[in-house]
Amino acid sequence: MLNTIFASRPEESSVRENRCDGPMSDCPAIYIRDLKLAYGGHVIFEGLDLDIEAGRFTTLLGTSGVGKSSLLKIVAGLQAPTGGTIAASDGKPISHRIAYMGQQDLLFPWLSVVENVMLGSRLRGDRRDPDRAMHMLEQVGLADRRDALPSQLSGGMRQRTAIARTLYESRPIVLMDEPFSALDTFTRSKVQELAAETLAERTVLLITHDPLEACRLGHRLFVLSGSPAKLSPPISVPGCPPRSPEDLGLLETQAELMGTLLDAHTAAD
Amino acid sequence: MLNTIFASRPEESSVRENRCDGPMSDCPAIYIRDLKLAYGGHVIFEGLDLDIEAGRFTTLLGTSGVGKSSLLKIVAGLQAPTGGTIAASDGKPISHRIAYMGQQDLLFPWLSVVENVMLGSRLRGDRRDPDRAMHMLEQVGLADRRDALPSQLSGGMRQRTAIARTLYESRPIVLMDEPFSALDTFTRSKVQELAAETLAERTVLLITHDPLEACRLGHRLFVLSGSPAKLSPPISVPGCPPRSPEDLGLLETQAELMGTLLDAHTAAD
Amino acid sequence: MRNATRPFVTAAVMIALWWAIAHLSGLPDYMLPKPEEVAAILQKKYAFLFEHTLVTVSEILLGLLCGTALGSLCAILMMLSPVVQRWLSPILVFSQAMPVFAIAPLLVLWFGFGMSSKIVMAVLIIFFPVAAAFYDGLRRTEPGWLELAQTMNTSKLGILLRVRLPAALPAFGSGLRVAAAVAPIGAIVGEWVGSSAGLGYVMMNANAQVRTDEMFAALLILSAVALTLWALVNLMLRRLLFWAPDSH
Amino acid sequence: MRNATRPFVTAAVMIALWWAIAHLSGLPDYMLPKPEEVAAILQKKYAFLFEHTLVTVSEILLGLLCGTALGSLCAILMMLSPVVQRWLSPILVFSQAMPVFAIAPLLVLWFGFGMSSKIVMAVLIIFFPVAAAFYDGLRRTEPGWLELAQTMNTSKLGILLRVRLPAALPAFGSGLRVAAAVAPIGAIVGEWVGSSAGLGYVMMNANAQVRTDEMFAALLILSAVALTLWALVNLMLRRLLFWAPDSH
Amino acid sequence: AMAADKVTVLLDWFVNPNQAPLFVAKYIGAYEKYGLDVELIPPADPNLPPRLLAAGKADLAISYQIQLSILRDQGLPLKRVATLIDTPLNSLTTISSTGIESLADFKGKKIGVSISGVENALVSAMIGTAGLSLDDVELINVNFQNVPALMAKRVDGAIGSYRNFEVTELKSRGLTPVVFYPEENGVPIYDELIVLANDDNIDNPKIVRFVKAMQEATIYLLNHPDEMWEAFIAEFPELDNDLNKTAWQLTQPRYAKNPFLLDTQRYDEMQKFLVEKGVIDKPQKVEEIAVELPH
Ligand SMILES: Nc1ncnc2c1ncn2[C@@H]1O[C@H](COP(=O)(O)OP(=O)(O)OP(=O)(O)O)[C@@H](O)[C@H]1O
Ligand SMILES: Nc1ncnc2c1ncn2[C@@H]1O[C@H](COP(=O)(O)OP(=O)(O)OP(=O)(O)O)[C@@H](O)[C@H]1O
Ligand SMILES: [Mg+2]
Ligand SMILES: [Mg+2]
Repeated sequence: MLNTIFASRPEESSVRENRCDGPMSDCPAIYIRDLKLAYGGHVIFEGLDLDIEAGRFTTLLGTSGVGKSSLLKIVAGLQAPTGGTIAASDGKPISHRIAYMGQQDLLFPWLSVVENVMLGSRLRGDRRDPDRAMHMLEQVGLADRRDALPSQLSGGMRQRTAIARTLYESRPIVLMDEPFSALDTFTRSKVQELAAETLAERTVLLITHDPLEACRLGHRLFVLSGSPAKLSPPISVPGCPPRSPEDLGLLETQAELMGTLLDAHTAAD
Repeated sequence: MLNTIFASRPEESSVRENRCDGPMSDCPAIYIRDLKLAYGGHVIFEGLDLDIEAGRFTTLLGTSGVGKSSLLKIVAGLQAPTGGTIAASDGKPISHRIAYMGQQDLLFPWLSVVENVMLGSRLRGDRRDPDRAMHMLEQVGLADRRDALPSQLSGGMRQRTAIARTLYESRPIVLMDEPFSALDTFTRSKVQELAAETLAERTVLLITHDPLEACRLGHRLFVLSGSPAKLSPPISVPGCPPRSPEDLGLLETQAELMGTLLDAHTAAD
Repeated sequence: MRNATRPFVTAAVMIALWWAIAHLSGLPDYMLPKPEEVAAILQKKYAFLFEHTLVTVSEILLGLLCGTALGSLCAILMMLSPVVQRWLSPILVFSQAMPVFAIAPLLVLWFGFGMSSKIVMAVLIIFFPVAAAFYDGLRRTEPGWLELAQTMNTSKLGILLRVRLPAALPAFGSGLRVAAAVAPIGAIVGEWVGSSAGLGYVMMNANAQVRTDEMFAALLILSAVALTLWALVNLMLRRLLFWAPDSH
Repeated sequence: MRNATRPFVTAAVMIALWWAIAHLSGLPDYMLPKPEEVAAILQKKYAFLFEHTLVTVSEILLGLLCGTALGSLCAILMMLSPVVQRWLSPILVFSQAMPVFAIAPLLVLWFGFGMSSKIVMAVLIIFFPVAAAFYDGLRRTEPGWLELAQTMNTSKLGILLRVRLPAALPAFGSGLRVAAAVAPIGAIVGEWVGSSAGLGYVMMNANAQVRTDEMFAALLILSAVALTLWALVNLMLRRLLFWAPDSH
Repeated sequence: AMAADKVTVLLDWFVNPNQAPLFVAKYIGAYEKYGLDVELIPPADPNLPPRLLAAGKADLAISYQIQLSILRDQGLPLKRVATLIDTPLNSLTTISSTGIESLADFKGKKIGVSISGVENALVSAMIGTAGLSLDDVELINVNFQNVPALMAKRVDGAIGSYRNFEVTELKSRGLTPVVFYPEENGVPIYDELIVLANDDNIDNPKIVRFVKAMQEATIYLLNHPDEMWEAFIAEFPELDNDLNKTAWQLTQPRYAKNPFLLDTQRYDEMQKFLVEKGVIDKPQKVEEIAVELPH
């Protein structure tokens, strides 16, 4: 019943299970090995191994406070792990080719919406691309607020600006931390599709709390749970993102995911 | 399929449709009449009439940027409307008996978690109630982080602290703006139940983007949509919150709600 | 301070107050001259005072310009390198604790009797509030913005100029406000080191001969200059900081 | 500045630099005495200098205390009432534009040659940076916190004391740092225009008698006092502001 | 004509009638006549000029005889080359309302000083004639604020009060000054204002020309005091007041008629006095601290 409503984008599921287009030529996979993070004596996770496949969406779920954002920050090079290694499959450093969107929107209050979208160009001193920025803003439905200041936006509008900023970056590796949490169902679904299209063939690590979102967008899903946290075995979703919420494969995966989450949850209690 | 997983709290739906306990003796209804809000020349909403029933959960949904938060702030007395009136059914002022939780957690960075929960007492110079605060923290699963600073918390933990702070206030009128947006499915469901129990019999206005959440918690649901925004006719949910996600009435209402949302959405496009 | 004219209203009130004190307290003229006496001097020596005012105003403006530039530079250098910060900040404190007259001979020796030694002095007084406030502002940048900038491959300089710097503008504003208020002192102290022009010179001269009324006339002009300067800086900052929360 | 001892290391380096300049530049002793001569004086006149240091230190501390208190009070009053702010802030600027050096002779006449005139002087110099920075900090409180506090029925005073005040502590810290750095100059100027004790008095005398080595000895002690004061203030602020982001 | 030689002269203090001959020489063209282009620079801190002169930042500086001994004692390479005012102007002054009538009455009182060392020695010698020592009085640094400090009763007496200025000023304020003169109370007679030059520069012929111009100016001033007063206040309108006018007249007899002349014995005695008072370590020979230029 619920799912029939998302009838906007019916799509044949691809024949090759779980593989749609190949990765972009310069999109590396990321290998996480034996990662450990502890604050003081408190171990958040330990012995974590994870392969983030090249050119695919990897989705990470888990209870609040389990260490998802920390993991993302470590991959982004923003935080040093207590132990372990992170490497790209091509051996080159990771940190200079990522687009990162944190749990907060982090808009710059002194820049207008469109300038916030082009923040990367501004910060690097590159040539700005207003056309591209406006295209992104149109896609997230904020074209008419291009000159507004962040303080004049609603919560969801701020988040959409941050998404536009992340997509504008056009990087081979994209790391996103609950990017759609402040959006209503329909706006969310539209922006999810935008992200899936724009980021197809990129190496994406996406944190989300919404199982449906995870199943619509992810090629592989992981659940982080426990204390110290461990990763679940990967759950593969058939078909190419963005999947229609009607998609049968999606519904099955969602059920499997809910099971995994429930296990994680009851184990934690 | 999805719903079978939420099997935690099966409950008989109350016989009297849509009415569970009566309101607390001093919980007023709130009458909004002919409300108008404009920024510069841009009208956000106009001619808005809304009855927020005494002792019940009223849930407000709507597209991002439609004006939900603004409406909540106006009810809270934090923002002056361009026109129209807001009154409590008992004729007394509203603003000194509300608990308000904004879209941001607004924790005070120099206070520990438990002190943030007791913020109201601190600010008013009242006697603090650490037992009550700890009880709230236990309920949201943060008892062991009582002495942490906000900067040491994850996004969801911050939000749960803010929820605990709001519930600690124990006010007849409670206004909450997407209070559970940063929580994972299970934590969310638990905290929803906590809120439903703690705030039973209070006058609650809740903004959410999650239709399931709206249906689990709300007595009456409204959708704000359009530009200038208008309110949909109220959707009543049978049974007492928190409803089990299995509840048949809930499922029906959810379908009705999705329809309304879809109408609003397509009308806006 | 909605209204740029308000300071002048205050000045008028203060003059009235002064009038009352001077007339009612019975303080002798050499301790507190009466406003009307000072007004008479202002009128009589109009041209003379105006000439010296011009000198001082140009010293103030130059001092403020150089001091702000130097202060900002110090703050930025300290921000760019923790090593610089560790070595520079005690020197800055030291430079403040140093009483001017102790180093005056050296300054005159190095910079001569002309305008430059006055400006050096003004700069010495001005640059510290600017440097301190600006550095504190630069340091207290929201860590999330820095992280975001880092993921965007921003160079160290880029982070400084395009993230920390705009974020620190409110703090810089606080420093600049203080600097604008103390800039006149800088110029005056500079004139004190040795000069034959400027309001500071007029004041010292008048003081040496116990012509308190003339001293107050110069003082009054100086205050008017300071208030104007401050109002201008305030106006400029209000424009610049349109985005910063200001809840009054 | 991880380490509170670092300023003293810097001081040592600066002394080395001084030694080099004094020995290599060929500047005569009466312009720049050599460190070893100054050290000899420090040793010889130990008791004498110590006694005068005590006087100056107590003036500085009292001045800093009163100045900070007065500055904070001004900031809080201005925050409490826009009317007060409108009238007070030009007076504050005015009080700064009034060069302390120029009115110092009058201040001495008003407050006498004793301790009080020095403290008044120090207060005049100190309170403005504190007031300006603190007021700016109080004004720039995150609007969301204010709104939240308002919904919690916080009184105006409660908002000021329990929201704005802690939120403005970093800005207050900036002001206090400047104040700590300029406090010694206040006391010294006070001693200079009229006194019979204190390091400023020692310096004046030594200066008049061209005993540059003794003057530099006093200067050195003064700098040490200033650096110590600043390090203490810094340490205290670091404790107090444990929660504020500080990205260096 | 030849380009004039530039001469920089640091004054002892703000411009005042004590320095009149230096300005008069300008008004009557005496500097030009001797081929000089003279710049007169007033300092705000009277301690600064000798040091700058020693550092070669100027050609000449106006200073005080007693100060010279101290400067020389500290090793500054300076010598007296001319005299501007050849009698003491300094005095220990009080006002009648303090009830002090003799030096003995200063016992237990506050005395304001501005140049410690020198003035301490003067006070010590003067009250010494009444059997007092410095332990019997309290010395307070008044930083040249003698008149206000006396009027505001912050001190009971003040050394450093010039008889042509501060005493006049006190009178003009309706007070009765009580003046004790150093040279009448145990202090050897000395030159108040002298012209200093750097040792390295002492043979520079332009100094002789400068002193010649000074001498001509002094004589002209003696003959035309009113005309020169008008010229003076035309240049310094801010100094046009009764106090300066009276001081101008009172100072007339005090300028050294022949600025070249050096009274060797006077310098000798002052050296002895200062050694005795512990102001300087050992007496220097007069030729080390002063020269009489060929004229
Ligand atoms: N200061 C302002 N100036 C101009 N427009 C503003 C200002 N504040 C809010 N708005 C506009 O008001 C509209 C309503 O904002 P509001 O925050 O109420 O939306 P919302 O329904 O809560 O959205 P969301 O779900 O994204 O939080 C938005 O379009 C926003 O851009
Ligand atoms: N500076 C710190 N000091 C101590 N503990 C910290 C610090 N920062 C984070 N933590 C802890 O690390 C854990 C993981 O935090 P993280 O932000 O990664 O969680 P998360 O999985 O993203 O949660 P959420 O879904 O709520 O955002 C939390 O328990 C948090 O309290
Ligand atoms: Mg997180
Ligand atoms: Mg909102």
